[in-house]
Order: sequence, then structure tokens, then C-alpha cells
Amino acid sequence: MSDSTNKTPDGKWTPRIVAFFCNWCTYTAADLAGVSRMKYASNIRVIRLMCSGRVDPQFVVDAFAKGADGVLIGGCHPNDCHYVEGNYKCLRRYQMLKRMIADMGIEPDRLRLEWISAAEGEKVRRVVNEMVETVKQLGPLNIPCKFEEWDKEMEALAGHVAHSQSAAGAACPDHAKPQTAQTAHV
Amino acid sequence: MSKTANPFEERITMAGVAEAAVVDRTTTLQTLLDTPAGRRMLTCIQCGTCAGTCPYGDYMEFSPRLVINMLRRGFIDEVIKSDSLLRCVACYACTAKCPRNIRLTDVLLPLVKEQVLMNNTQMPAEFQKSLENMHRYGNPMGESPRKRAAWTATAGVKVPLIAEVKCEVDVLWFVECYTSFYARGQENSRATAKLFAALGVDFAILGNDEKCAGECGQMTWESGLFESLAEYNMKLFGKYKFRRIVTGDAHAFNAFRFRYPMYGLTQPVEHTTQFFARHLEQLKPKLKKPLNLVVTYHDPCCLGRAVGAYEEPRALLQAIPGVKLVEMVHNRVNSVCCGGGGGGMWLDTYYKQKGMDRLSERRVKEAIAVGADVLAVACPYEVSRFEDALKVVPHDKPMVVRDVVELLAESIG
Amino acid sequence: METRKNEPVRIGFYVCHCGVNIAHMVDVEAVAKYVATLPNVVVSRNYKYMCSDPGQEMIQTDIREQRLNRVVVAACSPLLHEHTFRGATEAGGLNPFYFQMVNIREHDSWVHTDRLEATRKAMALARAAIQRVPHHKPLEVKKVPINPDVLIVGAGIAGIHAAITMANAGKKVCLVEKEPSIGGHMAMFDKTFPTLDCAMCVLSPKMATVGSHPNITLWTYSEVVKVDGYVGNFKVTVRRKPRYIIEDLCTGCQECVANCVYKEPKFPDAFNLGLGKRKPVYMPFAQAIPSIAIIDPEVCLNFKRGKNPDGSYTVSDKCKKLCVVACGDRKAIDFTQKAVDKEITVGTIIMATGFKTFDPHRTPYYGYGVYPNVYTALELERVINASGPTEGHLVMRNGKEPKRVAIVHCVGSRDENTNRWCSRVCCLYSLKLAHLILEHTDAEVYNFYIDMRTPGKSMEEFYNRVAEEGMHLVRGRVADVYPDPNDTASGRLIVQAEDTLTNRILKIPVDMVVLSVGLEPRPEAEDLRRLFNLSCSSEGWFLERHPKLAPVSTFTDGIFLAGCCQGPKDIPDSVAQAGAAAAEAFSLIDKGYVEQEPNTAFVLAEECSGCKSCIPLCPYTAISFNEETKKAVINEALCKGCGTCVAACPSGSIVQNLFEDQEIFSEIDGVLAPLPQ
Amino acid sequence: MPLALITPNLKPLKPLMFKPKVAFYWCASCGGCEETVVDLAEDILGVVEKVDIVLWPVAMDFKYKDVEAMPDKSILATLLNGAIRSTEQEEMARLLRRKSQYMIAYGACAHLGGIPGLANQFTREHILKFNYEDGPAMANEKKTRPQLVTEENGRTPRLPALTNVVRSLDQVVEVDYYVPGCPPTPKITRAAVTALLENRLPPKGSVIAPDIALCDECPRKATKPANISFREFKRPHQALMDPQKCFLAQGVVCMGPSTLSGCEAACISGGMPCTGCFGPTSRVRDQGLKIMSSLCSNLEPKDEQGISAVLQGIPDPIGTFYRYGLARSLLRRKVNLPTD
Repeated sequence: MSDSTNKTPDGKWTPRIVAFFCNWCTYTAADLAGVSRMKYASNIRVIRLMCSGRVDPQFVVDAFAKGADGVLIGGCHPNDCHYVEGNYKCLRRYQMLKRMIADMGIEPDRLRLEWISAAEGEKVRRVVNEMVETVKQLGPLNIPCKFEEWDKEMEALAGHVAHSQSAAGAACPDHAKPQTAQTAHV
Repeated sequence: MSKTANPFEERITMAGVAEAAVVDRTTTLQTLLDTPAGRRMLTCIQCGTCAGTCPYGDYMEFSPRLVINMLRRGFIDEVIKSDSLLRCVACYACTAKCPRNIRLTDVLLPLVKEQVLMNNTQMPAEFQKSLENMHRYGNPMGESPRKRAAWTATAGVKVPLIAEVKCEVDVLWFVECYTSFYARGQENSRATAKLFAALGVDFAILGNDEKCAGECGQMTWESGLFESLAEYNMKLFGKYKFRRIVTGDAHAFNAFRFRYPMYGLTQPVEHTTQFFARHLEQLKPKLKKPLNLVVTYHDPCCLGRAVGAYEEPRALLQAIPGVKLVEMVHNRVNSVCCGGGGGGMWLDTYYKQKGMDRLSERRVKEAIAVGADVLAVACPYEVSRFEDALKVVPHDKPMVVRDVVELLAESIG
Repeated sequence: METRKNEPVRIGFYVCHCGVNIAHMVDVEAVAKYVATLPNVVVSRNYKYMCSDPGQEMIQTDIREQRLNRVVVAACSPLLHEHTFRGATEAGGLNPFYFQMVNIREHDSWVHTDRLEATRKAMALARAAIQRVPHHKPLEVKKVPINPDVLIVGAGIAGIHAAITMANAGKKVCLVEKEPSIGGHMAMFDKTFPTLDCAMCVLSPKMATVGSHPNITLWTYSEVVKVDGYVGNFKVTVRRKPRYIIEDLCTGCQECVANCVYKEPKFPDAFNLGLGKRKPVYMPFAQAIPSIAIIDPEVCLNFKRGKNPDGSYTVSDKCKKLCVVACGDRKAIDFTQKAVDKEITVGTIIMATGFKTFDPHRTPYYGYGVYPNVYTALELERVINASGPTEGHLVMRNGKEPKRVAIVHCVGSRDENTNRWCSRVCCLYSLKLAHLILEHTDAEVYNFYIDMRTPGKSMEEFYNRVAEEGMHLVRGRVADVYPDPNDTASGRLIVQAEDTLTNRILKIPVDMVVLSVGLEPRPEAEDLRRLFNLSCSSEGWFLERHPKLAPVSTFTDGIFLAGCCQGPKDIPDSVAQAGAAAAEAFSLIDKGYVEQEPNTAFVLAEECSGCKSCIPLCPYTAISFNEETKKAVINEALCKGCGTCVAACPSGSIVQNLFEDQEIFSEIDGVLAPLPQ
Repeated sequence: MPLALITPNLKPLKPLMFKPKVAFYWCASCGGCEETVVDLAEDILGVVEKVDIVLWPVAMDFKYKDVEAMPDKSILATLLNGAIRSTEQEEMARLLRRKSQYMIAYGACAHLGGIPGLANQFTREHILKFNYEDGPAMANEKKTRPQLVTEENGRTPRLPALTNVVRSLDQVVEVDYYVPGCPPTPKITRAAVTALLENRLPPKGSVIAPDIALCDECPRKATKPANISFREFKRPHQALMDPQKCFLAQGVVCMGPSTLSGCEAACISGGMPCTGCFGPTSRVRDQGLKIMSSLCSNLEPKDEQGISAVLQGIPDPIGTFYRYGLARSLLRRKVNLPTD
């Protein structure tokens, strides 16, 4: 990961927010905001899912791990879920997820769940702007850089090992590299 | 008293904090249309509701509707050359009914009026004197500031001075000018003090240090005067710790609610009627003395239309044993102004010269028509205005003007 | 991952200018250039209108000539054109689900103001799709047979018209109406603009048709209480409220009404808005369909006397039951009737639930409810109507004919304090009422308006015609209505407004004030919305799928909108919309099947451990536990594709088509990947 | 899924001409894994017969320099247990990687970071301070801490440094196979060793366990209802447990649904719920989040307060859901901790 911080071309940091919007309410509301030409911060990247119930906590944490500064989940209002109660399932996971990311050192305000109905284009505008403001206050999260920083101690040692073991034979470059990708199982 | 059960709990809002974003203190007539409040003016549909509801609409060369359009067309100079807007009594009628939520009373019209003042060298003398007094003595009547707290000697209960309290108080009671100096106003203050004491409120006043909140300066003509008074009072507030401001003067309330947050005021503000209505459950058992009166209530503009606090004073009146509350033809959002706002307090002579009827007379006629014994009010301007009007409007049945808090204090006995 | 196992992924990427809609805010060329550098991308183009024929052909040609096996289009919302481009992908010879859409219009160019930022966002979103699409799998659209029967909710003019249209075409229609009679608001009007024909004369033949049509099952005094299922196969429960008259046995003779113990009508009559009176047993109005009486249990003596302390009811023997005696052998009166729930199955639903008129208590300065001579326009319709409470004589509540009448436009319309929208019909009906007042009386009529809005065929001509009749047209919104202080006895009112064209404040003394109240969503619209899984606009009107391209469709497939439940409209437009809704329903029914998005989930049979975590999560009970294999199974026919079970499967053994984990992870990776500076 | 099924497509490797060399090494681990090797009982003798053990610090005396002297790739396989959390461990991991054809992460710590991985919630300084100063059993008035370099009697012994981050083996060197478990069961170990010696190896990167969650082989599987709905969560010591009934059905968190099988539900048979030592299936990236998602989805309440009340029953979600997997989770470590 060469430059995982999100910088605008003029070098200023600006947050990146990944949003998971349900198809029926919040995604449609975001479309409505567009059709109504409402203006809001451009930091948001929407990923469409059919229901907020599809939001796997892995998606949220993966987004953080890959460099998101904030994650927004949008679903239908309570009682209004297109799929009856996917939004409740989302809410239940969200509450525990908030605790878990807090325990893992991520400010809980970086994760937000909002119920936005298909008619609430204005709410999309407001929530996105608020979210961007909140995350701006919190500053960059930038976990990919943290991974790099953590692994500096390994690089240092790798250098040392390569040096001290060089007498014993040619180092095998393939094996010196740790695996970063998830290991495939059978 | 359970928190959720109180219907008036919601009223204590920091209205000003949200509204400070509407315009800010640097907004001028030139920059107005670029502010959120100004952009609303671009949506004006020229329906004329503002002019139609204006109590002095008949006498205006440039009705509020026309002012908006002149501004949009770039002809505002013609408006400020005229003295048409001297007739605006800042009663919020146009704002309250505007179908486009345009902030005429507290945003557009003061900015226009300020220009009117600068373009008209001939100011009504009575009015000019009051502004001078405010500047010099911190009160429009030119009384000695050292006597501001003198009334407390006759309060009958202890009225603590905040400078002597030395710790945080719950309520900073902003007494204001009329209620400090005028005999009839002091009755209001004594009643408020009595009610505070009866409820065991942790309160204090600023005493002689207090100066006029300056609302009329802002709402009419003299933003510079308002600035200096606001900055003075803000500095004073900064010296003490208090959780809220309570004032019985609807105009001071208006200034604290809308303008002072632009100068950094962060504490919530309540009118005495709102405060007492919030404590109605505690107050009720103390209201023992029946008054047996037919009472009609006049909504002060700065409390009624400006924030929608129509029901709190009525709830207080209805809590008094023996009081029968009757409504005038114009009530609540449709109430008729006493004519004292926006500088009108000191323009009676001028209005008379222009052949305009007095609004206070219009209003007491309505009160007489419903057969009230008492015309209840909630703003110190109204007491003297309506009492004067009653002197000239013929009526068979005697009628008195009383502030709501005075009636409450009387019922406590 | 890809099905054509040995074939490398070859992606074609297309970014649409959408005229200038996208291109003005997104540098489409830069996006195309950037995407060209991404792995697997073979073609990267930008084009003016991708949804146009040449745009779609470009995709098809590229698929053939460049041997593309994936297609990504960055354009508008997938909710608008995903279908179009899937079609183009398929026409090019690929499985349509090898397509992915990127929304850079609604979610980007239309909502942002910084071109550079908007362009970067478009790049990030495009990259997400480019990374996602290699994981796509070929899928098949599922076809489900459609039930040809239709449910129409609401029997005003829109519902009636839709019902007759569908029934004439041989479809079985169930028409459900909340009130005891069909007809809706139109039945209450006197005459209709701009033709000035009698509303009931036009409407009653259609009402009669509904009442007698062999293909229409009419359930009045009934409400939908439950809706299950989905397009093609809705299961609907309708509650038929008791009217205490057995419908099949009542002949509509009204002898029960004539013989009721109450000799005189005593109770406010809802159809006449309380201006007239009726008995406890009554016919809603003369031309009511069905022509069946109804008993009001709140006031009927039998019910009042038979009421037990616990609220239950036993037929009272203290009542003489004169109505039962009058009914005689017909035996149509049944005091023991109870609400009955009926379940029906339909394939499509048309919502025609109408509107409510604005309640002018919310504009207190017009004195409605305070001064008896202030009327709403709908009340005036009843007063003027020959079958109304005054039998067509324009007299006020005090029995006098008004000499001066003010008509106040825009009451509860175009007002931030009440309803923001223009109700569209008030100007015209106000002109119509002015005309009718002039026809019935010698009164002076004042129309106070803000803007006179008379669009539509023959409407301006109508305005022109009636204006000539000599009414006063004042351009100014009424600010205040109050009793004349100089004449408190007669009930005369002063109407105060600025005449904005002469710059004068008018204070007109009038005898009668008519408030031209606007149209607003019905209070129960919110419950209906939940029941039918619809969306509402922020004002509360049912939301159409697209304001221009799908104006009678909803976000729930198979449910269509007709009439004022979607927004204010006049009778011609309501009828036209009802026809359109019927046509949309036809096109679904006649196709015979509905296509279902193949976004269903399935269990990986080998990998499922049978932990049963997913089973209670499915709201459609699509997941069951196979006791033989000890594994979960998803019934594809029942699965609606929400993906909740997929997110919750603790071992990752449920997969959702179109939204596979790997696809989403790739998107996350894509939107967050560093962009070129 | 029987173990045999997991290695269907066997690629024949070149035949073993010599007695293959095998190394065992332990890093940050409790020693339990070493016990398992011994627990192979008689089988160990068979293994010992077939192989030439070139390094096994717990049982035999070999030195670093002996290994260093070997030619690269001369060891057939190294079975390394324990997480990597010191410079010495890392150095050995790299050395053994270089010398071995196959690097096998043996046991949960090498596979996932294991219990030592929980240290990724704290800084190195915090850990040292607690262990040498603040710990309740600590009597160290001088607050002496181990020094990396000391001067004593003219000698300068050096100690390895703790790393900031605890790592699974594959976060340090490339790993060919994983033998899961805390510790791996003898059966799993036998299967792995046999596969190795018989040259019947599954595709590289495989975890030597069936790729299906534990419920599949759980003796209490049938007692789990199909309509589970959590009203509260209890911990095993907080209630009298029905010894036959599914733990989740009793409101006790069991990681079984998101944990690989292959242990034959040893803990459950012993009356304790699964804590997840075999790690996630191949389809899951983050074991802790997945089980959390599953459990939370099935809570009973729908309102925020009610949900929060039920979730109070899981006071330490990190310790519960990431007991073994924290170092290999998506975030790896508490992200706001500094490194020094």
C-alpha cells in the first residue's frame, strides 16, 4: 500500500467514508437527493446492498482496515424494512460492533447507523455532511499506515537476519516475505 | 413533578443557538440576500399577507411585501428615503403568517430601518431622547443607574445580588428597565421576586450593574447602540456563573433569544411566564386566594408570535382559582400589538401627527368587548400603554391592566 | 471464479456523459483514462448517452469484437437503467449478470460541486465495479406465474375507473372501500370544472356499473388489514366491518329508515359534512352504491340499550325494533353482525385511496370553527348541491342568503406553516364556486388569490369565461378574518388583505367566507404505506417509482397508484392515471409471469454445519432444516434476497447471488484503493 | 467430513530417497503443543523411526548454529508452534523457513496468534510494567526489568526483545500448512504427519481440518432448536448447565458455529463450550466478527435499550470472540496503540 492516506491533489487530508445503503430506502433516498440536486460532501462512497441486514460486520471492519475513516450504514426505519426486519438484525449487530471497534481503538463515532427512508433525500444530505464533519474532527484513522508502521519492526529484523545469516548461504527471497493475503484453506 | 408530564418542558430551548445561523451580526442590507435568511426572501411570492396583517399596513407607503420586492429589484434606496418603515412596531405579525417563512421582523426590517435612520435626519424628538438615555444611562427613561436596584428594598423578600452570591446560581433574573424604575413596573418585579421565593428558586439579579438589553435599539434603528449594550451585558454575564436567564420583559427575552447568541450567550433563556408554567405543579397548591375575575389575556408579540409561547401564560391564569379566562377576537398568532415594540413606545406623538390610531386603543376596545375585568399582560410595555388607552377609550365596566405574574402573586396571598 | 474457466477476464468499461448531467461535474475522459489502466480492463470508453441505441450497440459490438466477458457502465442510478444495460449485455451475447452499474449521476455529479472531487469519486466508484465484476457469475432470471386477479383499494373516481377498466377486460377485480358507499369526494361535488357538468350525473352511471359488474367484487365498509406475499401472488386480508344489515337481503327500500323510532333525523350526516342530519339507520346518500342501509351503533337505541357494562353487546329487548318490523320478511337487519376477515389472493394491487381536505383549524386567523359563516369549499359544494342539506338553496347556517361572499384561495397550500405544495385544483374550483354562487344568488363574490393557476386543457378558457360574469378578483392572500366591530349582531365578517396590485389594504365586509382548502394525504396513508410496503414522499403522498418514467408504479413491484393518493390532481388526471395504473397491471398480468431478480441466497450444502443460526432469521420462512442431511436449506421460491442470513452465517456457508461476500469485499477494496494524484 | 476427504487431489511429489529431516520448534506458546507430539504415544515412535529429527529443543539438544549450518531446504518440514512475539522467535522462524521445504504452523498460536495474541490489546510497555511492577503477585521493589544487554563478569549476555505486535506465523514467514487447535488433537497431528510422510499433501495453504464448522460433529447438535432467540447471555459458571443440551440453547456463548471442526468437540464433551481454537472456515475472514454477527442477529429485543441489555451479558467481546484469533483478525491489534 503505497499511499493509503486519502489526500486531495493539493495535499490536504479529507476523510473517506464508506457507506452501505439498503437498496429500498437509503439508496433510493440518495438517488432522490441527486434528483433533487441537493449538495453534500463528496467524501462518501456508497456500496449498495439489498438490505441493511446484509451488512456483515466483516464489511465494516474490512473498510476500516482498508483505509476508511468512517463507515455509514443506512437502512429503512424500524417497522419499514422492505424485508420485514433486516434492519433490526443490523441494529443488533451494530450495537455490539460499536463496542468491539471501540475496544479495538477505533472511535465509535466513526461508525454510524441511520434509518433513512426513500423519501428522505434531505436526511441523506444532512447525515453525510454531519458524518464528514464528525470524522474531520476525529482526524485520519488510516489503519493501512498503522499496519505498515507495526511491520517496520519486522523489516528491521529481516534486514538484520539477512545480514547475519548471509554467511550460511544465499537468502531465499521468496520465503523472506510474509504472507499478507488470507491463507486459503482446503 | 415528573419530567415528561410537564407540557411546557419543551419550551426551554436555546432558540438562539439554531437561529444564530440564520444571519450573523455582520449581515448588512447589501449582504443579506447571500445569507440563509436572505435567500428565503428570494422565494417571496408577493402574496401580501405581511401587508394585510400589518397593524399599520394602512399607513405604509412601502408595505413589507413591497420592501422585499424593492430589495430584490435593487430599488431599496427609494424605501429608505421614505419614513414609511417608522410605522413598523416589530410585532412579528408579518413573520408569523408568512407562507414562505421569511424573517421580516427580526432580520429584514431592522436592516432597512437602520438605513432609514441614517437617511432621515429629522427623528421624532421623544424617540431620539430615549435612545440617548439608553446610551447614557443604560435605560430609556434617563433614570440614574444607581437607583436601578432600589426597588428591591420594597420587595418583601430577599433579592440576592449575583455579585454577592459568589457561587453558581440557577437563575439569573434579568429585571430590565421598566420593571426597575416605573412604579407599575416595580409591582411586576415584586411579584416575580415573591414567586421566586415561594418556589424556593435559586436566583440572583445583576443589580445596579444591569443595563437595558437593548432590544429596541436592535429592532428599530440603532444597531450601534444595541452592540454596545449587548457587549456590556455579555461582559457582565461573563463574570458570573448561572444556568439560565429568566426575564419578565418580553423584549429583553427576545434579544437574549435571538441576538445575544451571536455575541456568545450560551445559557438558555426563559420568560417568567415560561419559567412559572414549567413549575406550575409546584405553584398550583400555593395559589390559594380566589380572585373571581373575568380575565382576558393579551399575547405580547415577542413571547407569542416570536416563539409561540401562547399557552404558558394562559395555563398560569387558569390555575388561579376564580379566574375566568375569555379570549379577545384577535388572540394568539392573530393578536394585535400594543404598539410599543420596535421603538413604538416613544413614537406615540409622531404617530398622532401622522393621523394614525393608537394600537393600544384598538386592543383595549377588543378587551372591553369581551367584558373582561382584567386585561392580563406579560410584557412591561403593555401595562402603561393599555392603562393610558383605557383613559381615553370609553367603557362602562371598570377594567384594570395586570401582569400575569402580579395576578399569580396576588393569589398566593 | 469465472465460469468460463480458461478465459481471462476481459472488461469493457463505459462512462456516460448523460448529456451534460454527468460530464459537467465529472471529467468523464479522465475517468475512462484511469479505468483503462486497471487490471482486466480491455476497453474503456466515454460516450454522450450510453442508454441510447448507439450507446447500447457500442457495448454489444465491443463484446463481440473485443471478446469482452464483463461489462461495467458508469452512468445514472442502477434503479433507473441497470435493466437497460443488462439487456445490452445480453444482446451482445453475454449473461446479463456479467454486468455491473456505477452510479455517478444521482450519487455524484448531481450532488457535488467540486469537479475534481467528483471526478475522483467517480474513479473510486468505477474501480470498485472493475474489481467486483470478475467475481460475477452467470445467473438466470426466475419466472414466477402471476395471479390475474387484482385488488383495488379505494372507490373514488380513480378506483372506480380502474376497476371498470380491468373488469371490462375480463379481469376479476376486488374493489375495497372504507366508507359504506363508493363515490369518494367526487360524489360530494356539485358541478365539475371546466365543463360545469353535474358531478353526480357523470359519476353515478359508473358507480352503478361497479355495483352490477359480474367481474367486480365490491366490498364497501371494509378495510385491508394485512398484506403478505409479493408481485404476482399477494395474500390480502380484508376486514368487512359490520353494518348490521345483511347486504344480500337488503333491497335498499329504506323502509327501515322511514320507520326508525327516531321520527326526525337527528345526527350529523357525514356525507353532508355535518351540515345535514340523518337517523341511526340511514342510506349514506340517495345514489349510494351499494344501495344498502347501514346502522350506526353509536346512536341506535338498540345498541345503546343493549350495551353491557363490559362493552359487549346483547340484542336489547327494551327497544321496539321498529326497523326490524318494517323490514319484515326480508330479515335484512342483523344486530349481531360482527366484523369478518376475508382473505383473497391477487397478482396486482392498485392503490386509489385518495386525499383529505385541509383542516382550516390549522390557520386560526381565518376563523373556521369560530365564526359560523366561515365554510370550507367542500361544505359549500354540499350547500349548493340540489341533493344537499339545503336542497340547493345557497343559505348560511342562519338561514339567510349571503349578499357578499369572499372566497379565500390557498388555505393550507403553498404555506410553509401548513402544507408547502400547491394543491392544483383550488383556483379552478374556486372559480367554479364563484360561478355557482353568482348563478344561485345576487351576491358580490370576491376571490382572493395569490396566483391564478389554471393550467390544463380548457381551464384558462374557463377562467376567462367565468371572470366575465362579474366576480371580484383580488390579488392578495387574506391575512385576517374577524367580526365586523361595527356590526356585531349580524355575524358579518371583515376580510382583510392587501390588494397587491393597487398597494392598498382592503377590509371587505362579507356575509360568508369560503375557504378554498387544499388537498393533503389521508391520515391513514402512513398505516397503508406500512401495510403495503410503499414509500411516501416527505409530504406523505405515496411515492411513485419515478416522477417521469414510472409515475404510477411504486417501489413495490405489482402495486400501482391512481388518483390523489399520489398527489393532488383533478378529476380528468385522476381518471387518466387510473387508466394508466390499470394498463400497467395488465401488462404484468398478460405477460403471465413476473421476473425475479436472481439475488436469492443458497446454502453451500457441503460446508453447512447445520448450526441453525440462520433459520429464525428469515422473515419469509424460506430457510428450513433438513432433518436427513442435518443441514439448512433455502427455498429459492420463498427467498426475497435480503441477504440477512448471509451476513449472519457464522461459517460463511450461505451465499447471496449478486451480492457474494467476495464481490462486496472487492468493492470495499476498490472504493478505498489509492487514486492517482 | 472425514479427514480423508480433505486431501482429494494429491499431487505426487518426488519420492523420498532419504530419511526425511523434521524440525520441531516452539515460540510464544505454553508448551501444550509439544505435549501433543508426545501424546502421539506409540505413534511417536513410528514417526521417530521414519524421520530424522534435526531440531527439538524441548526434547533434544541442538544448537542454532547446527541448524544454520544446514543447507537451505534440507529439512523436509518444520512444525513450529507458538506465536511470534520476540526477535529471537522471529529470527528462528526465518531461519527455519529457509532451511525447510514445508513450514507448518502447528497449533492455534502459530496459526492465529492464539492466547498470546490477546496481548495485542496492550502496548509492550504496558505488559512489561504489569508483569514486572504492577502485577498483584509481583514483589519487585527495585522495579528491575530484564535488560536486552547486561554486563556481568566481563560477559555481555543478550536477551531477545519483545516485539510491539504479536504475530501469527504467517504474518512473519510464508506458511505451507496449518495444523489447528489449542493444542492440535493427536488425531489431527497424526493426520498431518502421515500426510506429510506419505506425501499426500493437500493444496498449499490448507488448514489440516475439515472445512466445516464444529456443529457438524458436535454431540449436542440435535438439541439446538431451530428458533433460537437470545434473551440473555450467561457465562458457564453463572448457571447450572444441562450436560446434554446445546450451549447456545442455554444462552452460553459457544464459538462452535464459526469454528472449524476436527477436534471431535473435545471441549463440549468435557462440559465446556467451544472457544474457537481451530479458527474460522476458509469462507470467513474474521472469525470473531462472524460469530458476533450470528449471535447478535438472533437477539430477541428490537429496541436499542433491550438489545444493549442482552449484550451486557458479553462483557468482554474481544476476549470472547477473539480468544485465539485476535492477531489474525482484520484489525490484528488495537489500532490506537503506539509502537516504540
